[in-house]
Amino acid sequence: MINLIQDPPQDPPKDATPWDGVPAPDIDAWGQLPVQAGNFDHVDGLFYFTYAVCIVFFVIITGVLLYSCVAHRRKTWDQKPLSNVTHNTPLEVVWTVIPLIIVMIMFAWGFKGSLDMTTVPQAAKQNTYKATAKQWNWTFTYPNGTRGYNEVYIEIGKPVQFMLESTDVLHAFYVPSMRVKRDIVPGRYQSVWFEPTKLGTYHLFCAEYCGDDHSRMYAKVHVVDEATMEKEPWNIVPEADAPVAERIAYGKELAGQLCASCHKISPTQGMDNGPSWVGMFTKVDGKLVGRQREVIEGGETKTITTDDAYITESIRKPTQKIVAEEPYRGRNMSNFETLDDARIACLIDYMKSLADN
Amino acid sequence: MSHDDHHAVVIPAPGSEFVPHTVAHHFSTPVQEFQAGKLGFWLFLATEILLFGGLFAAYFYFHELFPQTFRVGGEQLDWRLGALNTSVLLLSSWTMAMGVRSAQTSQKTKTIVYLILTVLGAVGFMVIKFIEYRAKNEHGLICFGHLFDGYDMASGQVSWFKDYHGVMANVPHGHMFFAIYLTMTAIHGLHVIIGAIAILYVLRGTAMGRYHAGYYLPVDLVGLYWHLVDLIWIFLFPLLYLVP
Amino acid sequence: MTTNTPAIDVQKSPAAAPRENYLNCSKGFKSWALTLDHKRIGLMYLVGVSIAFLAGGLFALLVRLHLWEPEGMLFTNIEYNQIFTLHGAFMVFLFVIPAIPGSLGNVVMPLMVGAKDVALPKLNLLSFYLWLAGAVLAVLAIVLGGFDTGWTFYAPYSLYTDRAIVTIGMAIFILGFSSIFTGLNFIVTVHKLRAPGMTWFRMPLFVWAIYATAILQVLATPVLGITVLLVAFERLYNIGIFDPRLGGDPVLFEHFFWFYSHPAVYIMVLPAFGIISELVSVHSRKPLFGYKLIAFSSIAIAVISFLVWGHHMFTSGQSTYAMFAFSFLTFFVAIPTAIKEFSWVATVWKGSVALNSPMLYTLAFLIIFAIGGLTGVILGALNVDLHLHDTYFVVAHFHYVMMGSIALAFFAGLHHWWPKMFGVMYNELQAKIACATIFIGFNLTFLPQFVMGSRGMPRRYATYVPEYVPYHQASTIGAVILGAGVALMVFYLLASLLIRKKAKENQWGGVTLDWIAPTPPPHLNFDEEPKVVHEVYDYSTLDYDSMQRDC
Amino acid sequence: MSDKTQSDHAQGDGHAHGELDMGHTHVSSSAMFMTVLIALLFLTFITVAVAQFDFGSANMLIAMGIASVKASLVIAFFMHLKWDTAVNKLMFLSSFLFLSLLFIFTLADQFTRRLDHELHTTPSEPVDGAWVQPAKSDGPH
Repeated sequence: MINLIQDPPQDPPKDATPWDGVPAPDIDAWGQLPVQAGNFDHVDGLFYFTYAVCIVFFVIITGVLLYSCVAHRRKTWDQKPLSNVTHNTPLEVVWTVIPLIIVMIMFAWGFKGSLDMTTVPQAAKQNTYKATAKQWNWTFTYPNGTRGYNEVYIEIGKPVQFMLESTDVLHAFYVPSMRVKRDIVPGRYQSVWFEPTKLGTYHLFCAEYCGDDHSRMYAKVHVVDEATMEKEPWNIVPEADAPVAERIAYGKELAGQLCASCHKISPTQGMDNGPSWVGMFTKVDGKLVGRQREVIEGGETKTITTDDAYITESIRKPTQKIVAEEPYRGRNMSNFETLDDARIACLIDYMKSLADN
Repeated sequence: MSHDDHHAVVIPAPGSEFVPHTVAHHFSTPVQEFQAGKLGFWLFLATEILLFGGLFAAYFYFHELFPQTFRVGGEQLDWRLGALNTSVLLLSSWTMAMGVRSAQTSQKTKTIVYLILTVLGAVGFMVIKFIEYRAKNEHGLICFGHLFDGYDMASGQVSWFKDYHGVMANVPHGHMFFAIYLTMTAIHGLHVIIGAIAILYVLRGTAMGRYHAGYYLPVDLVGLYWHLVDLIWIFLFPLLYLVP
Repeated sequence: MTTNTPAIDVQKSPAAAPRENYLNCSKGFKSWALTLDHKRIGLMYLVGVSIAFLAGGLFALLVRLHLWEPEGMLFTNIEYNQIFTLHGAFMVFLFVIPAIPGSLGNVVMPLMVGAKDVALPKLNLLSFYLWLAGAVLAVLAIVLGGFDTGWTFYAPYSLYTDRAIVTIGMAIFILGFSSIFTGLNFIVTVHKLRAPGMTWFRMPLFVWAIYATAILQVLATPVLGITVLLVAFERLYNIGIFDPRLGGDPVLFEHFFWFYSHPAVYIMVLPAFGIISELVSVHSRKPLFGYKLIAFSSIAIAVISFLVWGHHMFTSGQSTYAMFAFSFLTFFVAIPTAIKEFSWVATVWKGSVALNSPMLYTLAFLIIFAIGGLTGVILGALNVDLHLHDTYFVVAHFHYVMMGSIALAFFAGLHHWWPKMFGVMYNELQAKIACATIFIGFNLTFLPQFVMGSRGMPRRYATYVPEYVPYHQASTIGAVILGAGVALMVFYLLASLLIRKKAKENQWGGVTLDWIAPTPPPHLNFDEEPKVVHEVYDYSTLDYDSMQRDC
Repeated sequence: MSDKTQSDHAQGDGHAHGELDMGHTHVSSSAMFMTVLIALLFLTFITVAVAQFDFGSANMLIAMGIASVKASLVIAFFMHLKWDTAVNKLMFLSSFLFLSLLFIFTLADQFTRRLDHELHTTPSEPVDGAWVQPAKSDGPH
C-alpha cells in the first residue's frame, strides 16, 4: 500500500506522489520497451521488426539523398544537371510493390496479435476483476467481491481479465509492462486481459486525458505469488477495536489515495476543488465540535452540523446535501457508494484527528 | 479594383427596364464568370450536404440503438402537418424554378411574381413548423421555456423533456428522439429563413432590372440554394414523421 | 514553360525606374484591408498565421519548461492542461491548417496557373476575415476561462468541464468555414482560370497539391463544423447524442471528429508535399521524377485519407471489424506517401543541386519526414498501437509530421518565394545557420520522446514518473534550441525587409509561371496573359539572364 | 442544347460563343417543371400512403428509396444538374459519395459491435452509478 504514514505532514502535497516506492521497470536489451512482464510477446516482436524495416529504409533514403547532395552539388551558378531522366517505370514499380508487400505483412501480424489481445480466454474469464475509473482514482473489485483502491494485486501465471467501467468521463487502462491499453468508455463495459509472467510492482497509468489530475490518476499493479494473494493484503482495514493511531494512519493513507485529488485533507496536502477538511472539527475545551454548514437539500438551503452521519452520507450520496458555500456550490463530487463502513470510520477518525493541530 | 477596367466585358441590357452587367476584372469572358460562380456554388452545396450528413448519421446511429424510442417518438409527431409542409416546400421549389426560368428569359414581372410566391412558401413553412413546435411544447416533449436548464441530476433527465402524458415513459432515453428532431428541424428551419432572405435580396435586384438573359447568375444560385433546402426536407420528412 | 512576357522583360534596362507592383500600386490602410488582390490577402494571412505560430510556439516552450521536473516546474496541473490545449488548438486550427494554402497558396497558386487573381476574390477576402474572427474568438475563449480538453475536445469531458468550450467551439466552426471557402476558391480557380495552354499535366505539382487539399477542405470540414455545433448544443440543451448519461455514445463523437481530423492531417501535409516537389525540382534544376505518379498520389492520398480515421481509435472500443478495415486501409496510405519521398530523392539524384537556404530547409524536410512517415507505419500495426497509443511515441510521431515536416516545408517555401513576394533577399548565411539550428533543436526535442513513449510515458501528463526525467530534460533543451533557431529566422526575414537588398528577377532559376511573372508581380500578375507552350519543369527553357538581373 | 439557349446568350456574349455549348445555361419548358412538380407531390402522397402499413425493417428502405427518387428529380430538373457541366455534376455528386463513407464506417462500427460482443462475449449493459454534474456555465472557473 502507499506509505503516506512515513511522510511528515508538513511536506508540500506534491512530494507525496502516487508512485512512491514503485521501482523503474527494467528496459529490454534493445532499449526501447520495458521488459515484458506479460504474455503478449508478439507486440515486442512486431515492434522491433517494423523498427528494423524503418531503419533500413531511413538509411537508404538519407544515404542516397546526402550522397547526391555532395556528389551532384552545383559548382557554377549556371551548371546543368547530369541527367534529365523524368521517370523509370521498373524502378517505380519496384518501390511501389515492395513497400506494399512489407506493410501487408505488418498488417496481418498486427491484426492477428490484436485479436489475441481482445479475445478473452476462459481462464481469464474465471479470474475477472472489475476496475472502476473515476476522476481521478481507481477502484478494484476482486473476484471475491473485496475492494482495494489505487492498487491491485494479481497472481503470477494466472490469466486475469479486467472489466473496465467509468462513472464520469473517458479514461484508459494502461499497463506498459503488460502492453495492454484500453479506453474506458462511460456507459458501457470494456475489458482487457493478460497473463502476468513476472513478479514485481508495475505502473498502471490513465492514458486518456480525463481532466485536472489526469497525470496523477495512477495505480500500482502488484504481481505476487499465490501465498501473498491468500493474505488479501489489499483488504486489511483496522477494525473498530484497533488502536486509534493505526486507524488514523490508515484513514490518512486512504484520504491521500481517494480524496486528496479534490479536498484539502490537511493544511499542506490536497487540491481545493471541494470543501477543505481542515476545521471540519474543532476542539472546544476538549470536546469535538463539528462545523456548521450551509447545504442545499432538494432545492432548499438549510444549516447542519457536521457529524459522522452527514460525512457518511456525503461520501456515499454526495448529491444529497450539496455545500452552498462558494466556490464549491454546484460542484458535484463523484460518489463512493461502495466504500465500506470500516474504511469510512477510519476516514472520519482521521478527519477528527485534524482538530488536534 | 480601380485601374483594371481596361479588361472589363460589358453585357448590354436586353431592354430599357434592365441595366447592363460588367464582368469582373479577372474574368476574360462572361461564360467564365458564370461557370466559376456556378462551380463555386455547387461546391458550397456539397459542404451543406455533408454538414447535414453528420446529423443524418447521428439519426441512423441512434435509430439502430433505440428503435423503440424512435418508433414511439415518431408517433408523437403529426404526419399530416409534415406532409402539408412537404407539399408547401415542393410548391415553393417549383415557383423558384419558374422564377429562375423567367429571369433566364428576361421576363421581369413574372420573375418578381414567382419570387414573391416562393417567399410566401417559406413563410407558410415556418408558420406550420411553429404550430408543430407549440404542440410539442404543450405536451412537454420539448419545453422551450426550460430548453437551457441543463441536466437534472435527481430525475436523471434533461429539464426540457417533461413528457406530461408519459407517452415515452417505457422506452429508453425518450428525450433522444425529440432532441434529434429539434436539432435537425431547427437547423433546417434556419436554412429556410436564410433562403428567404436571399430570395428577398435577388427580388430587389430583379426589381432594379439587374438580372436578364445575359446575366441571371445570382437568381440561379439562390434558386439552387432553395432547392437544396427542399432536398434536405425531402429526407427529413419520412425519417422523422413516417419511418419510426 | 516560357511565355512571350519575359522576352519583353529582357529588353528592359536594369536602370529603369522601379516597376509598379502589387505592393506599391496603391497605398493606405484601406487599400490593404479591403484589397481583393490574392497576393495582398496572402500576405495578410502570412502575418496572421506567423503570429499564431509564434504564440503556439510560446505555449510549447512553456509546456517543455514545465516538464523539466517530474513534479512540474511552472504550473499547477489545471494550468498545465490549459497551456497544452492552447498549444494544440492554436497550432492546429490557427497555424498548420490555414498556413500554407492561406499564405503561400494564395500568393503563388494563381501565379502558377497564369491567372489574374483567384476566381472569387471577395470570398477570398471573406475567408481571411473569417480566420481573423476565429482567432479573436479563440483569444476570447482564453479570457472566458480557457479550455482544458486537449485540441481533440473529446466528449464527454468537453461536455462536463466548466470552461469556455462553446466559445472555442464557435471559433473552430468559423475557422472551418474560412478553410472551406479557401478550398472552394482554389478548386474553382484551378478549373476555370488556367492560362491558355496550361493543361492539367502542365500544372506545377504545388498546384496539384493545393487542388487535392482543397477537395479535402471542402468535403471534410463541414463534418467538423456539425461536430463542434453538436458539442455546443450538448452543453446548451443536452441533446444527449455524445453524453453517456443520456444514452449517447462518446465513441460517435470520436468518429465524427476524426472523419474530419484525419483528412485534416492531409489538409496540412499535402501543401507541404507540393512545396517540396517545387523546391526539389527548381534547386536541382531537374524535371521532377515521376511527375504524374506524384500528381496522382496526391489525389490518392486525398481519397484514402477519408477511409482511415479509425486508426485514431484503436483503443476506443470500436468493433474489431471496424479496426480490421481501418488498420488495413491505413497501411495503404503509406504507399503513395512513400512514392512521393522516393521520387523526391530520385529528383535530387544527378541533378545540379544548389545548397542554398531553401534547399537546406527542403533537405531537412526530406530527412525529418522520412522519420515521421516511417514511425507512422509502426503505429499502424494494430497490436503495437495498443501499446503505443496516447503515449509520447504518438506525440513525437505527429510532431515529426506536423512541426518537423509541415512547418519546415512552410519555412522552405517562405525562403523560396520571399524574393518573389517582396523583391528582396535575406541574409543567406544567417538563413543556413538558422536552418541547422532548427534541424538540430527539433531532433533533440522529439527523438527522446520516441524512447519515452515506447517505454510507456502517456501524453498530456502535467507530472510524470521520475524514470523519464533524462528524456524530458533532453527534450526541453532541444525545444529551447529550436526556439532560438526560429527566433533567428524571424529576425533575418524581417531585417531583409528593412535592408532591402534587391533580389534577382528569377532568384533560383525557376521555369514555372510564378517565376516568369515580373518580380514582385504587378497587380494583375502578368504584363500580358501568358500562353503556355512548354511542358512543366522544362529547364532547357530557363532564361539564365533573368537569374542575373536585379528585379 | 437547344438553339434557344444559344440565342439567349448570343446577345450578351459574342467572342466566347464557342464556350456556350458547355451547357452552363438551359431554359426548360414550363410544362416540364409542372410535370416534375406533379410527380413530386404524387410521390409524397405515395410515401405517406405506404407508411400506413408496417413492412418491418423494410419501412426505412422503402421510404428512403422514394425520398431518393424525389431528391434526384429535384436535383436533375429543378436544379438543372441534368444539363450542367460534367465537373459540376462530379463535384456535387461526390459529396454523396463521401457522405456514404461517413455513414458506412460510422454505422458499420455501431452495427458490428453486437457481433463483437459475441466474439469476445463482453457484456454491453450500461454502467450504473453516479455521474459528475456537467458544468452548464460557459464562464470562468
